[in-house]
Amino acid sequence: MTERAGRRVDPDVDLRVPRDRRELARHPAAVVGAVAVGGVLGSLARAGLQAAFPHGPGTFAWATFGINLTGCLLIGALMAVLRAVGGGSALARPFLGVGVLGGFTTFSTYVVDVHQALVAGAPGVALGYLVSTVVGALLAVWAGDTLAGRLLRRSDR
Amino acid sequence: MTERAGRRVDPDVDLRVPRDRRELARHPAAVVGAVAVGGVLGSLARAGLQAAFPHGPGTFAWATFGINLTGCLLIGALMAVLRAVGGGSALARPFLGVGVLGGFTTFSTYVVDVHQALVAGAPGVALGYLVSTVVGALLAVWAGDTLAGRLLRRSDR
Amino acid sequence: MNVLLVALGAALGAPLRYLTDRAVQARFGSAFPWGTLTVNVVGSLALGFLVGLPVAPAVSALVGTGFCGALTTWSTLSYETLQLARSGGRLRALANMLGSVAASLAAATIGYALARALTG
Amino acid sequence: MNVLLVALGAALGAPLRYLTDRAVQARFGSAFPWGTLTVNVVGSLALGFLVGLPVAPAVSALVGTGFCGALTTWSTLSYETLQLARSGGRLRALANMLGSVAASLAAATIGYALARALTG
Repeated sequence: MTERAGRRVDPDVDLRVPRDRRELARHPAAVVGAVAVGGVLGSLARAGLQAAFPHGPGTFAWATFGINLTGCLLIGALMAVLRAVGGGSALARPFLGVGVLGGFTTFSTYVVDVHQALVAGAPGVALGYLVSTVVGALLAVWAGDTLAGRLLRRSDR
Repeated sequence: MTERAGRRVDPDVDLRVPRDRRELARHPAAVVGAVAVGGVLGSLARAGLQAAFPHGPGTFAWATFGINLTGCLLIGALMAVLRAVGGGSALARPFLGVGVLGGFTTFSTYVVDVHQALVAGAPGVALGYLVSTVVGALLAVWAGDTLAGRLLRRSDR
Repeated sequence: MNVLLVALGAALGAPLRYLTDRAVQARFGSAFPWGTLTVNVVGSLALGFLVGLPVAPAVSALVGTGFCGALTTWSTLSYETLQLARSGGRLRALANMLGSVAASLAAATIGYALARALTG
Repeated sequence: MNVLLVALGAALGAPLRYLTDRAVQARFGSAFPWGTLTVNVVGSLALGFLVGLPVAPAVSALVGTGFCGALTTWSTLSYETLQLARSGGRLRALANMLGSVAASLAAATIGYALARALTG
Protein backbone atom coordinates (compact mmCIF):
# COMPACT_ATOMS: atom_id res chain seq x y z
CA MET A 1 0.00 0.00 0.00
CA THR A 2 1.59 3.23 -1.15
CA GLU A 3 0.87 6.35 0.88
CA ARG A 4 -1.08 9.02 -0.89
CA ALA A 5 0.63 12.39 -0.93
CA GLY A 6 -2.23 14.09 0.82
CA ARG A 7 -2.76 11.44 3.47
CA ARG A 8 0.03 12.05 5.94
CA VAL A 9 0.07 15.22 8.01
CA ASP A 10 2.77 14.60 10.62
CA PRO A 11 6.10 13.50 9.06
CA ASP A 12 7.43 12.30 12.44
CA VAL A 13 4.63 9.82 12.97
CA ASP A 14 1.04 9.76 11.78
CA LEU A 15 -1.02 6.99 13.38
CA ARG A 16 -3.46 6.99 10.44
CA VAL A 17 -0.65 5.64 8.24
CA PRO A 18 -0.68 1.84 8.83
CA ARG A 19 3.07 1.49 8.58
CA ASP A 20 3.71 4.27 11.11
CA ARG A 21 1.20 2.70 13.50
CA ARG A 22 2.90 -0.68 13.42
CA GLU A 23 6.57 0.30 13.30
CA LEU A 24 7.15 0.70 17.04
CA ALA A 25 5.66 -2.70 17.90
CA ARG A 26 7.56 -4.39 15.08
CA HIS A 27 11.03 -2.95 15.55
CA PRO A 28 10.99 -1.03 18.87
CA ALA A 29 14.72 -0.94 19.49
CA ALA A 30 15.64 -0.25 15.85
CA VAL A 31 13.12 2.59 15.46
CA VAL A 32 13.95 4.33 18.74
CA GLY A 33 17.65 3.76 18.10
CA ALA A 34 17.44 5.20 14.59
CA VAL A 35 15.61 8.28 15.93
CA ALA A 36 18.21 8.73 18.66
CA VAL A 37 21.25 8.31 16.39
CA GLY A 38 19.73 10.59 13.75
CA GLY A 39 18.80 13.13 16.43
CA VAL A 40 22.39 13.16 17.70
CA LEU A 41 23.80 13.72 14.20
CA GLY A 42 21.33 16.49 13.37
CA SER A 43 21.81 18.19 16.74
CA LEU A 44 25.61 18.13 16.48
CA ALA A 45 25.41 19.72 13.02
CA ARG A 46 23.11 22.41 14.45
CA ALA A 47 25.38 23.01 17.45
CA GLY A 48 28.42 23.26 15.18
CA LEU A 49 26.79 25.83 12.89
CA GLN A 50 25.50 27.86 15.83
CA ALA A 51 28.98 27.90 17.34
CA ALA A 52 30.51 28.92 13.99
CA PHE A 53 28.07 31.82 13.47
CA PRO A 54 27.39 33.19 16.96
CA HIS A 55 24.95 36.06 17.46
CA GLY A 56 24.79 38.58 20.28
CA PRO A 57 21.64 39.27 22.33
CA GLY A 58 19.18 41.42 20.41
CA THR A 59 20.69 40.58 17.00
CA PHE A 60 19.25 38.39 14.25
CA ALA A 61 20.06 34.68 14.81
CA TRP A 62 21.25 33.92 11.28
CA ALA A 63 22.60 30.46 12.06
CA THR A 64 19.35 29.19 13.58
CA PHE A 65 17.38 30.91 10.82
CA GLY A 66 19.42 29.14 8.13
CA ILE A 67 19.30 25.81 9.98
CA ASN A 68 15.52 25.88 10.35
CA LEU A 69 14.86 26.89 6.74
CA THR A 70 17.31 24.29 5.41
CA GLY A 71 15.68 21.62 7.57
CA CYS A 72 12.23 22.59 6.24
CA LEU A 73 13.50 22.40 2.64
CA LEU A 74 15.02 18.98 3.32
CA ILE A 75 11.96 17.47 5.05
CA GLY A 76 9.91 18.44 1.99
CA ALA A 77 12.48 16.83 -0.31
CA LEU A 78 12.85 13.75 1.90
CA MET A 79 9.13 13.03 2.08
CA ALA A 80 8.90 13.44 -1.72
CA VAL A 81 11.77 10.98 -2.22
CA LEU A 82 10.22 8.44 0.17
CA ARG A 83 6.86 8.80 -1.58
CA ALA A 84 8.54 8.26 -4.96
CA VAL A 85 10.14 5.00 -3.81
CA GLY A 86 7.03 3.70 -2.06
CA GLY A 87 8.09 4.49 1.49
CA GLY A 88 11.63 3.14 1.55
CA SER A 89 13.05 1.05 4.36
CA ALA A 90 11.37 0.86 7.77
CA LEU A 91 14.10 3.04 9.25
CA ALA A 92 14.34 5.73 6.54
CA ARG A 93 11.72 8.10 7.99
CA PRO A 94 12.67 7.45 11.65
CA PHE A 95 16.38 8.00 10.97
CA LEU A 96 16.40 10.84 8.43
CA GLY A 97 13.09 12.61 9.12
CA VAL A 98 12.36 12.19 12.84
CA GLY A 99 16.01 11.94 13.84
CA VAL A 100 18.36 13.94 11.60
CA LEU A 101 16.01 16.72 10.47
CA GLY A 102 14.01 16.84 13.69
CA GLY A 103 17.26 17.11 15.64
CA PHE A 104 18.77 19.61 13.20
CA THR A 105 15.85 22.06 13.38
CA THR A 106 14.69 23.54 16.63
CA PHE A 107 11.60 25.42 17.69
CA SER A 108 12.60 26.13 21.29
CA THR A 109 15.73 28.09 20.34
CA TYR A 110 13.65 30.01 17.80
CA VAL A 111 11.02 31.26 20.26
CA VAL A 112 13.54 31.82 23.06
CA ASP A 113 15.67 33.96 20.69
CA VAL A 114 12.57 35.98 19.81
CA HIS A 115 11.88 36.45 23.51
CA GLN A 116 15.51 37.33 24.28
CA ALA A 117 15.51 39.96 21.53
CA LEU A 118 12.47 41.52 23.22
CA VAL A 119 14.21 41.38 26.62
CA ALA A 120 17.30 42.99 25.06
CA GLY A 121 15.15 45.89 23.85
CA ALA A 122 15.19 45.03 20.15
CA PRO A 123 11.51 44.59 19.22
CA GLY A 124 12.24 45.19 15.53
CA VAL A 125 14.71 42.31 15.42
CA ALA A 126 12.29 40.12 17.41
CA LEU A 127 9.41 40.79 15.03
CA GLY A 128 11.54 40.49 11.90
CA TYR A 129 13.03 37.20 13.06
CA LEU A 130 9.62 35.88 14.15
CA VAL A 131 7.90 36.63 10.86
CA SER A 132 10.73 35.85 8.45
CA THR A 133 11.24 32.41 9.96
CA VAL A 134 7.53 31.55 9.66
CA VAL A 135 7.30 32.77 6.07
CA GLY A 136 10.69 31.31 5.13
CA ALA A 137 9.91 27.90 6.68
CA LEU A 138 6.65 27.59 4.75
CA LEU A 139 8.28 28.65 1.48
CA ALA A 140 11.19 26.27 2.10
CA VAL A 141 9.06 23.20 2.81
CA TRP A 142 6.91 23.95 -0.21
CA ALA A 143 10.00 24.46 -2.40
CA GLY A 144 11.66 21.27 -1.15
CA ASP A 145 8.54 19.19 -1.79
CA THR A 146 7.79 20.77 -5.18
CA LEU A 147 11.36 20.80 -6.49
CA ALA A 148 12.06 17.22 -5.39
CA GLY A 149 8.74 16.09 -6.83
CA ARG A 150 9.64 17.62 -10.19
CA LEU A 151 13.23 16.41 -10.24
CA LEU A 152 12.20 12.86 -9.34
CA ARG A 153 9.49 12.55 -11.96
CA ARG A 154 10.97 10.81 -14.98
CA SER A 155 10.57 13.32 -17.78
CA ASP A 156 12.13 11.66 -20.82
CA ARG A 157 14.44 8.84 -21.77
CA MET B 1 15.28 1.95 -19.87
CA THR B 2 16.55 1.96 -16.31
CA GLU B 3 20.28 2.42 -15.80
CA ARG B 4 22.08 -0.49 -14.23
CA ALA B 5 23.93 0.39 -11.04
CA GLY B 6 27.25 -0.79 -12.41
CA ARG B 7 26.91 0.86 -15.81
CA ARG B 8 27.66 4.49 -15.17
CA VAL B 9 31.14 5.54 -14.12
CA ASP B 10 31.10 9.33 -14.40
CA PRO B 11 28.17 10.92 -12.49
CA ASP B 12 28.64 14.26 -14.29
CA VAL B 13 28.13 12.79 -17.74
CA ASP B 14 28.78 9.31 -19.12
CA LEU B 15 28.37 9.13 -22.89
CA ARG B 16 27.68 5.37 -22.72
CA VAL B 17 24.39 6.18 -20.94
CA PRO B 18 21.89 6.95 -23.75
CA ARG B 19 20.09 9.63 -21.80
CA ASP B 20 23.31 11.47 -20.92
CA ARG B 21 24.40 11.30 -24.57
CA ARG B 22 21.21 12.91 -25.84
CA GLU B 23 20.48 15.46 -23.10
CA LEU B 24 22.62 18.30 -24.46
CA ALA B 25 21.11 18.14 -27.94
CA ARG B 26 17.58 17.88 -26.57
CA HIS B 27 17.62 20.64 -23.96
CA PRO B 28 20.89 22.57 -24.44
CA ALA B 29 19.89 25.77 -22.65
CA ALA B 30 18.05 23.98 -19.82
CA VAL B 31 20.89 21.53 -19.14
CA VAL B 32 23.70 24.12 -19.22
CA GLY B 33 21.54 26.53 -17.24
CA ALA B 34 20.76 23.91 -14.58
CA VAL B 35 24.47 23.09 -14.26
CA ALA B 36 25.33 26.79 -13.95
CA VAL B 37 22.63 27.60 -11.37
CA GLY B 38 23.45 24.48 -9.35
CA GLY B 39 27.16 25.29 -9.57
CA VAL B 40 26.54 28.80 -8.24
CA LEU B 41 24.50 27.49 -5.29
CA GLY B 42 27.04 24.80 -4.41
CA SER B 43 29.98 27.20 -4.76
CA LEU B 44 28.38 29.87 -2.59
CA ALA B 45 27.73 27.28 0.14
CA ARG B 46 31.38 26.22 -0.10
CA ALA B 47 32.63 29.82 -0.01
CA GLY B 48 30.42 30.57 3.00
CA LEU B 49 31.69 27.57 4.97
CA GLN B 50 35.31 28.32 4.08
CA ALA B 51 34.84 31.92 5.24
CA ALA B 52 33.19 30.75 8.49
CA PHE B 53 35.99 28.29 9.31
CA PRO B 54 39.20 29.91 8.02
CA HIS B 55 42.52 28.09 8.32
CA GLY B 56 46.01 29.54 8.47
CA PRO B 57 48.82 28.49 6.10
CA GLY B 58 50.30 25.17 7.17
CA THR B 59 47.24 24.15 9.21
CA PHE B 60 44.64 21.50 8.40
CA ALA B 61 41.88 22.86 6.11
CA TRP B 62 38.93 21.51 8.10
CA ALA B 63 36.26 23.40 6.16
CA THR B 64 37.38 22.11 2.75
CA PHE B 65 37.90 18.64 4.23
CA GLY B 66 34.33 18.58 5.59
CA ILE B 67 32.91 20.07 2.37
CA ASN B 68 34.58 17.47 0.15
CA LEU B 69 33.60 14.51 2.33
CA THR B 70 30.01 15.74 2.65
CA GLY B 71 29.80 16.22 -1.13
CA CYS B 72 31.09 12.68 -1.70
CA LEU B 73 28.50 11.29 0.74
CA LEU B 74 25.75 13.22 -1.01
CA ILE B 75 26.72 12.25 -4.58
CA GLY B 76 26.54 8.59 -3.49
CA ALA B 77 23.11 9.17 -1.96
CA LEU B 78 21.89 11.24 -4.92
CA MET B 79 22.85 8.65 -7.53
CA ALA B 80 21.16 5.95 -5.42
CA VAL B 81 17.97 8.03 -5.22
CA LEU B 82 17.97 8.71 -8.96
CA ARG B 83 18.54 5.01 -9.68
CA ALA B 84 15.65 4.10 -7.37
CA VAL B 85 13.24 6.40 -9.21
CA GLY B 86 14.42 5.37 -12.70
CA GLY B 87 16.54 8.44 -13.42
CA GLY B 88 14.21 11.26 -12.39
CA SER B 89 13.69 14.39 -14.45
CA ALA B 90 16.05 15.38 -17.26
CA LEU B 91 17.46 18.16 -15.06
CA ALA B 92 17.87 16.27 -11.78
CA ARG B 93 21.44 15.00 -12.40
CA PRO B 94 22.60 18.19 -14.19
CA PHE B 95 21.25 20.45 -11.45
CA LEU B 96 21.96 18.49 -8.26
CA GLY B 97 24.90 16.29 -9.26
CA VAL B 98 26.91 18.22 -11.87
CA GLY B 99 25.91 21.64 -10.55
CA VAL B 100 25.28 21.70 -6.78
CA LEU B 101 27.62 18.89 -5.66
CA GLY B 102 30.23 19.51 -8.35
CA GLY B 103 30.28 23.19 -7.40
CA PHE B 104 30.23 22.45 -3.67
CA THR B 105 33.25 20.12 -3.74
CA THR B 106 36.59 21.24 -5.09
CA PHE B 107 39.73 19.42 -6.09
CA SER B 108 41.87 22.44 -6.95
CA THR B 109 41.63 23.95 -3.44
CA TYR B 110 42.46 20.53 -2.00
CA VAL B 111 45.73 20.05 -3.93
CA VAL B 112 46.74 23.71 -3.60
CA ASP B 113 46.23 23.53 0.19
CA VAL B 114 48.42 20.41 0.27
CA HIS B 115 51.07 22.28 -1.72
CA GLN B 116 50.77 25.39 0.46
CA ALA B 117 51.22 23.30 3.61
CA LEU B 118 54.47 21.98 2.10
CA VAL B 119 55.56 25.51 1.19
CA ALA B 120 54.75 26.64 4.76
CA GLY B 121 57.04 23.94 6.13
CA ALA B 122 54.37 21.62 7.50
CA PRO B 123 54.92 18.31 5.66
CA GLY B 124 53.09 16.36 8.37
CA VAL B 125 49.94 18.45 7.89
CA ALA B 126 50.30 18.18 4.10
CA LEU B 127 50.58 14.40 4.17
CA GLY B 128 47.84 13.97 6.78
CA TYR B 129 45.44 16.18 4.82
CA LEU B 130 46.35 14.51 1.52
CA VAL B 131 45.76 10.96 2.77
CA SER B 132 42.78 11.59 5.06
CA THR B 133 40.82 13.33 2.29
CA VAL B 134 41.43 10.45 -0.16
CA VAL B 135 40.46 7.79 2.38
CA GLY B 136 37.57 9.85 3.75
CA ALA B 137 36.18 10.66 0.30
CA LEU B 138 36.11 7.00 -0.70
CA LEU B 139 34.49 5.95 2.59
CA ALA B 140 31.96 8.79 2.29
CA VAL B 141 30.85 8.00 -1.27
CA TRP B 142 30.58 4.32 -0.39
CA ALA B 143 28.59 5.14 2.77
CA GLY B 144 26.27 7.53 0.93
CA ASP B 145 25.54 5.02 -1.79
CA THR B 146 25.13 2.07 0.57
CA LEU B 147 23.10 3.87 3.23
CA ALA B 148 20.76 5.48 0.70
CA GLY B 149 20.37 2.19 -1.14
CA ARG B 150 19.33 0.48 2.09
CA LEU B 151 17.03 3.25 3.29
CA LEU B 152 15.27 3.46 -0.07
CA ARG B 153 14.62 -0.26 -0.40
CA ARG B 154 11.13 -0.93 0.82
CA SER B 155 11.61 -3.34 3.71
CA ASP B 156 8.11 -3.97 5.07
CA ARG B 157 4.65 -2.50 4.99
CA MET C 1 33.13 17.50 26.44
CA ASN C 2 30.30 19.80 25.31
CA VAL C 3 29.97 17.75 22.12
CA LEU C 4 29.26 14.66 24.20
CA LEU C 5 26.72 16.54 26.33
CA VAL C 6 24.88 17.86 23.25
CA ALA C 7 24.85 14.31 21.85
CA LEU C 8 23.52 12.86 25.10
CA GLY C 9 20.76 15.46 25.34
CA ALA C 10 19.77 14.88 21.72
CA ALA C 11 19.80 11.09 22.18
CA LEU C 12 17.06 11.61 24.78
CA GLY C 13 15.20 14.53 23.20
CA ALA C 14 14.62 13.12 19.71
CA PRO C 15 13.11 9.76 20.80
CA LEU C 16 11.03 11.58 23.45
CA ARG C 17 9.53 13.74 20.66
CA TYR C 18 8.64 10.63 18.68
CA LEU C 19 7.16 8.76 21.66
CA THR C 20 5.25 11.79 22.94
CA ASP C 21 3.85 12.42 19.46
CA ARG C 22 2.60 8.81 19.31
CA ALA C 23 1.10 8.97 22.79
CA VAL C 24 -0.71 12.26 22.13
CA GLN C 25 -2.09 11.01 18.79
CA ALA C 26 -3.25 7.75 20.42
CA ARG C 27 -5.22 9.84 22.92
CA PHE C 28 -6.40 12.81 20.81
CA GLY C 29 -6.37 11.52 17.23
CA SER C 30 -4.24 12.54 14.26
CA ALA C 31 -6.41 15.01 12.34
CA PHE C 32 -4.72 17.96 14.03
CA PRO C 33 -1.02 17.54 14.95
CA TRP C 34 -1.41 17.98 18.71
CA GLY C 35 1.64 15.84 19.40
CA THR C 36 4.08 18.19 17.68
CA LEU C 37 2.42 21.18 19.32
CA THR C 38 2.92 19.50 22.70
CA VAL C 39 6.65 18.88 22.31
CA ASN C 40 7.25 22.35 20.89
CA VAL C 41 5.41 24.08 23.73
CA VAL C 42 6.98 21.94 26.46
CA GLY C 43 10.47 22.29 24.96
CA SER C 44 10.07 26.07 24.69
CA LEU C 45 8.88 26.30 28.30
CA ALA C 46 11.91 24.28 29.42
CA LEU C 47 14.39 26.32 27.36
CA GLY C 48 12.85 29.62 28.50
CA PHE C 49 13.26 28.41 32.10
CA LEU C 50 16.85 27.34 31.44
CA VAL C 51 18.00 30.65 29.96
CA GLY C 52 16.49 32.45 32.97
CA LEU C 53 18.74 30.49 35.32
CA PRO C 54 22.43 31.14 36.00
CA VAL C 55 23.63 27.76 34.66
CA ALA C 56 27.01 26.39 33.66
CA PRO C 57 27.81 26.01 29.92
CA ALA C 58 27.76 22.23 30.38
CA VAL C 59 24.13 22.29 31.54
CA SER C 60 23.27 24.60 28.63
CA ALA C 61 24.84 22.17 26.17
CA LEU C 62 23.10 19.12 27.65
CA VAL C 63 19.63 20.49 28.37
CA GLY C 64 19.37 23.49 26.03
CA THR C 65 21.22 22.68 22.81
CA GLY C 66 20.93 18.89 23.09
CA PHE C 67 17.67 17.99 24.79
CA CYS C 68 15.36 20.97 24.09
CA GLY C 69 16.87 21.42 20.61
CA ALA C 70 16.17 17.83 19.59
CA LEU C 71 12.82 17.63 21.40
CA THR C 72 11.44 20.60 19.43
CA THR C 73 11.31 20.86 15.66
CA TRP C 74 10.63 23.29 12.83
CA SER C 75 10.81 20.72 10.03
CA THR C 76 7.91 18.65 11.36
CA LEU C 77 5.77 21.73 11.99
CA SER C 78 6.30 23.19 8.53
CA TYR C 79 5.58 19.91 6.72
CA GLU C 80 2.40 19.38 8.76
CA THR C 81 1.26 22.88 7.90
CA LEU C 82 1.92 22.25 4.20
CA GLN C 83 -0.02 18.99 4.30
CA LEU C 84 -2.93 20.53 6.22
CA ALA C 85 -3.15 23.36 3.68
CA ARG C 86 -3.04 20.88 0.80
CA SER C 87 -5.75 18.62 2.09
CA GLY C 88 -8.14 21.55 2.17
CA GLY C 89 -7.62 22.49 5.81
CA ARG C 90 -6.35 26.04 5.24
CA LEU C 91 -7.80 27.21 8.50
CA ARG C 92 -6.27 24.31 10.38
CA ALA C 93 -2.92 24.97 8.68
CA LEU C 94 -3.05 28.60 9.80
CA ALA C 95 -4.14 27.57 13.32
CA ASN C 96 -1.30 25.06 13.53
CA MET C 97 1.39 27.55 12.54
CA LEU C 98 0.13 30.59 14.45
CA GLY C 99 -0.96 28.49 17.43
CA SER C 100 2.46 26.84 17.66
CA VAL C 101 4.29 30.16 17.52
CA ALA C 102 1.97 31.92 19.97
CA ALA C 103 1.74 29.07 22.50
CA SER C 104 5.48 28.37 22.41
CA LEU C 105 6.41 32.01 22.71
CA ALA C 106 4.07 32.34 25.68
CA ALA C 107 5.55 29.17 27.19
CA ALA C 108 9.12 30.46 26.77
CA THR C 109 8.13 33.77 28.38
CA ILE C 110 6.49 32.01 31.33
CA GLY C 111 9.46 29.68 31.77
CA TYR C 112 11.87 32.61 31.74
CA ALA C 113 9.78 34.67 34.18
CA LEU C 114 9.47 31.69 36.51
CA ALA C 115 13.22 31.10 36.53
CA ARG C 116 13.87 34.77 37.22
CA ALA C 117 11.33 34.80 40.04
CA LEU C 118 12.86 31.70 41.62
CA THR C 119 16.43 32.99 41.49
CA GLY C 120 15.41 36.41 42.81
CA MET D 1 30.55 42.10 -4.05
CA ASN D 2 32.70 39.01 -3.51
CA VAL D 3 29.56 36.87 -3.37
CA LEU D 4 28.66 38.02 -6.87
CA LEU D 5 32.18 37.32 -8.12
CA VAL D 6 32.17 33.80 -6.67
CA ALA D 7 28.76 33.24 -8.29
CA LEU D 8 29.96 34.52 -11.65
CA GLY D 9 33.08 32.35 -11.59
CA ALA D 10 31.02 29.30 -10.63
CA ALA D 11 28.44 30.01 -13.34
CA LEU D 12 31.29 29.61 -15.84
CA GLY D 13 33.30 26.88 -14.14
CA ALA D 14 30.54 24.32 -13.56
CA PRO D 15 29.21 24.25 -17.16
CA LEU D 16 32.81 24.23 -18.47
CA ARG D 17 33.44 21.06 -16.44
CA TYR D 18 30.36 19.44 -17.96
CA LEU D 19 31.16 20.49 -21.53
CA THR D 20 34.85 19.57 -21.25
CA ASP D 21 33.93 16.18 -19.81
CA ARG D 22 31.62 15.53 -22.79
CA ALA D 23 34.23 16.66 -25.32
CA VAL D 24 36.99 14.53 -23.79
CA GLN D 25 34.73 11.45 -23.66
CA ALA D 26 33.65 11.99 -27.25
CA ARG D 27 37.32 11.94 -28.26
CA PHE D 28 38.81 9.34 -25.87
CA GLY D 29 35.85 7.18 -24.85
CA SER D 30 34.19 6.70 -21.47
CA ALA D 31 35.80 3.56 -20.05
CA PHE D 32 38.29 5.62 -18.05
CA PRO D 33 37.11 9.03 -16.77
CA TRP D 34 39.66 11.15 -18.66
CA GLY D 35 37.27 14.12 -18.73
CA THR D 36 37.16 14.57 -14.97
CA LEU D 37 40.91 14.07 -14.75
CA THR D 38 41.33 16.84 -17.33
CA VAL D 39 39.26 19.44 -15.49
CA ASN D 40 40.84 18.58 -12.14
CA VAL D 41 44.38 18.88 -13.50
CA VAL D 42 43.70 22.07 -15.46
CA GLY D 43 41.83 23.67 -12.53
CA SER D 44 44.65 22.78 -10.13
CA LEU D 45 47.25 24.25 -12.50
CA ALA D 46 45.22 27.46 -12.74
CA LEU D 47 44.68 27.74 -8.99
CA GLY D 48 48.34 27.00 -8.26
CA PHE D 49 49.28 29.78 -10.68
CA LEU D 50 46.76 32.16 -9.08
CA VAL D 51 47.98 31.68 -5.51
CA GLY D 52 51.54 32.34 -6.71
CA LEU D 53 50.53 35.77 -7.98
CA PRO D 54 50.00 38.92 -5.91
CA VAL D 55 46.30 39.28 -6.76
CA ALA D 56 43.45 41.30 -5.28
CA PRO D 57 40.82 39.47 -3.16
CA ALA D 58 38.26 40.15 -5.90
CA VAL D 59 40.31 38.18 -8.45
CA SER D 60 40.76 35.39 -5.91
CA ALA D 61 37.00 35.22 -5.37
CA LEU D 62 36.20 35.21 -9.10
CA VAL D 63 38.92 32.93 -10.46
CA GLY D 64 39.97 30.90 -7.41
CA THR D 65 36.89 30.26 -5.26
CA GLY D 66 34.34 30.63 -8.06
CA PHE D 67 35.82 29.40 -11.33
CA CYS D 68 38.53 26.90 -10.27
CA GLY D 69 36.39 25.71 -7.34
CA ALA D 70 33.41 24.89 -9.56
CA LEU D 71 35.52 23.58 -12.47
CA THR D 72 37.16 20.94 -10.25
CA THR D 73 35.32 18.35 -8.20
CA TRP D 74 35.84 15.73 -5.52
CA SER D 75 32.31 14.30 -5.65
CA THR D 76 32.60 13.23 -9.30
CA LEU D 77 36.05 11.72 -8.76
CA SER D 78 35.03 9.69 -5.73
CA TYR D 79 31.87 8.33 -7.36
CA GLU D 80 33.79 7.33 -10.50
CA THR D 81 36.35 5.55 -8.36
CA LEU D 82 33.59 3.69 -6.50
CA GLN D 83 31.95 2.63 -9.78
CA LEU D 84 35.25 1.56 -11.35
CA ALA D 85 36.05 -0.56 -8.30
CA ARG D 86 32.58 -2.12 -8.36
CA SER D 87 32.62 -3.04 -12.01
CA GLY D 88 35.74 -5.09 -11.41
CA GLY D 89 38.23 -2.42 -12.40
CA ARG D 90 40.10 -2.22 -9.08
CA LEU D 91 43.31 -1.31 -10.81
CA ARG D 92 41.62 1.41 -12.85
CA ALA D 93 39.92 2.69 -9.69
CA LEU D 94 43.27 2.95 -7.97
CA ALA D 95 44.85 4.54 -11.04
CA ASN D 96 42.03 7.09 -11.26
CA MET D 97 42.34 8.19 -7.62
CA LEU D 98 46.11 8.17 -7.31
CA GLY D 99 46.62 9.53 -10.82
CA SER D 100 44.22 12.42 -10.16
CA VAL D 101 45.92 13.33 -6.89
CA ALA D 102 49.46 13.02 -8.29
CA ALA D 103 48.83 14.81 -11.59
CA SER D 104 46.83 17.63 -9.96
CA LEU D 105 49.37 18.13 -7.20
CA ALA D 106 52.12 18.28 -9.81
CA ALA D 107 50.04 20.72 -11.87
CA ALA D 108 49.43 22.98 -8.84
CA THR D 109 53.15 22.93 -8.04
CA ILE D 110 54.08 23.82 -11.61
CA GLY D 111 51.47 26.59 -11.74
CA TYR D 112 52.73 28.05 -8.48
CA ALA D 113 56.39 27.87 -9.53
CA LEU D 114 55.58 29.47 -12.87
CA ALA D 115 53.74 32.38 -11.24
CA ARG D 116 56.61 32.92 -8.82
CA ALA D 117 59.14 32.86 -11.66
CA LEU D 118 57.12 35.38 -13.68
CA THR D 119 56.66 37.82 -10.80
CA GLY D 120 60.34 37.56 -9.81
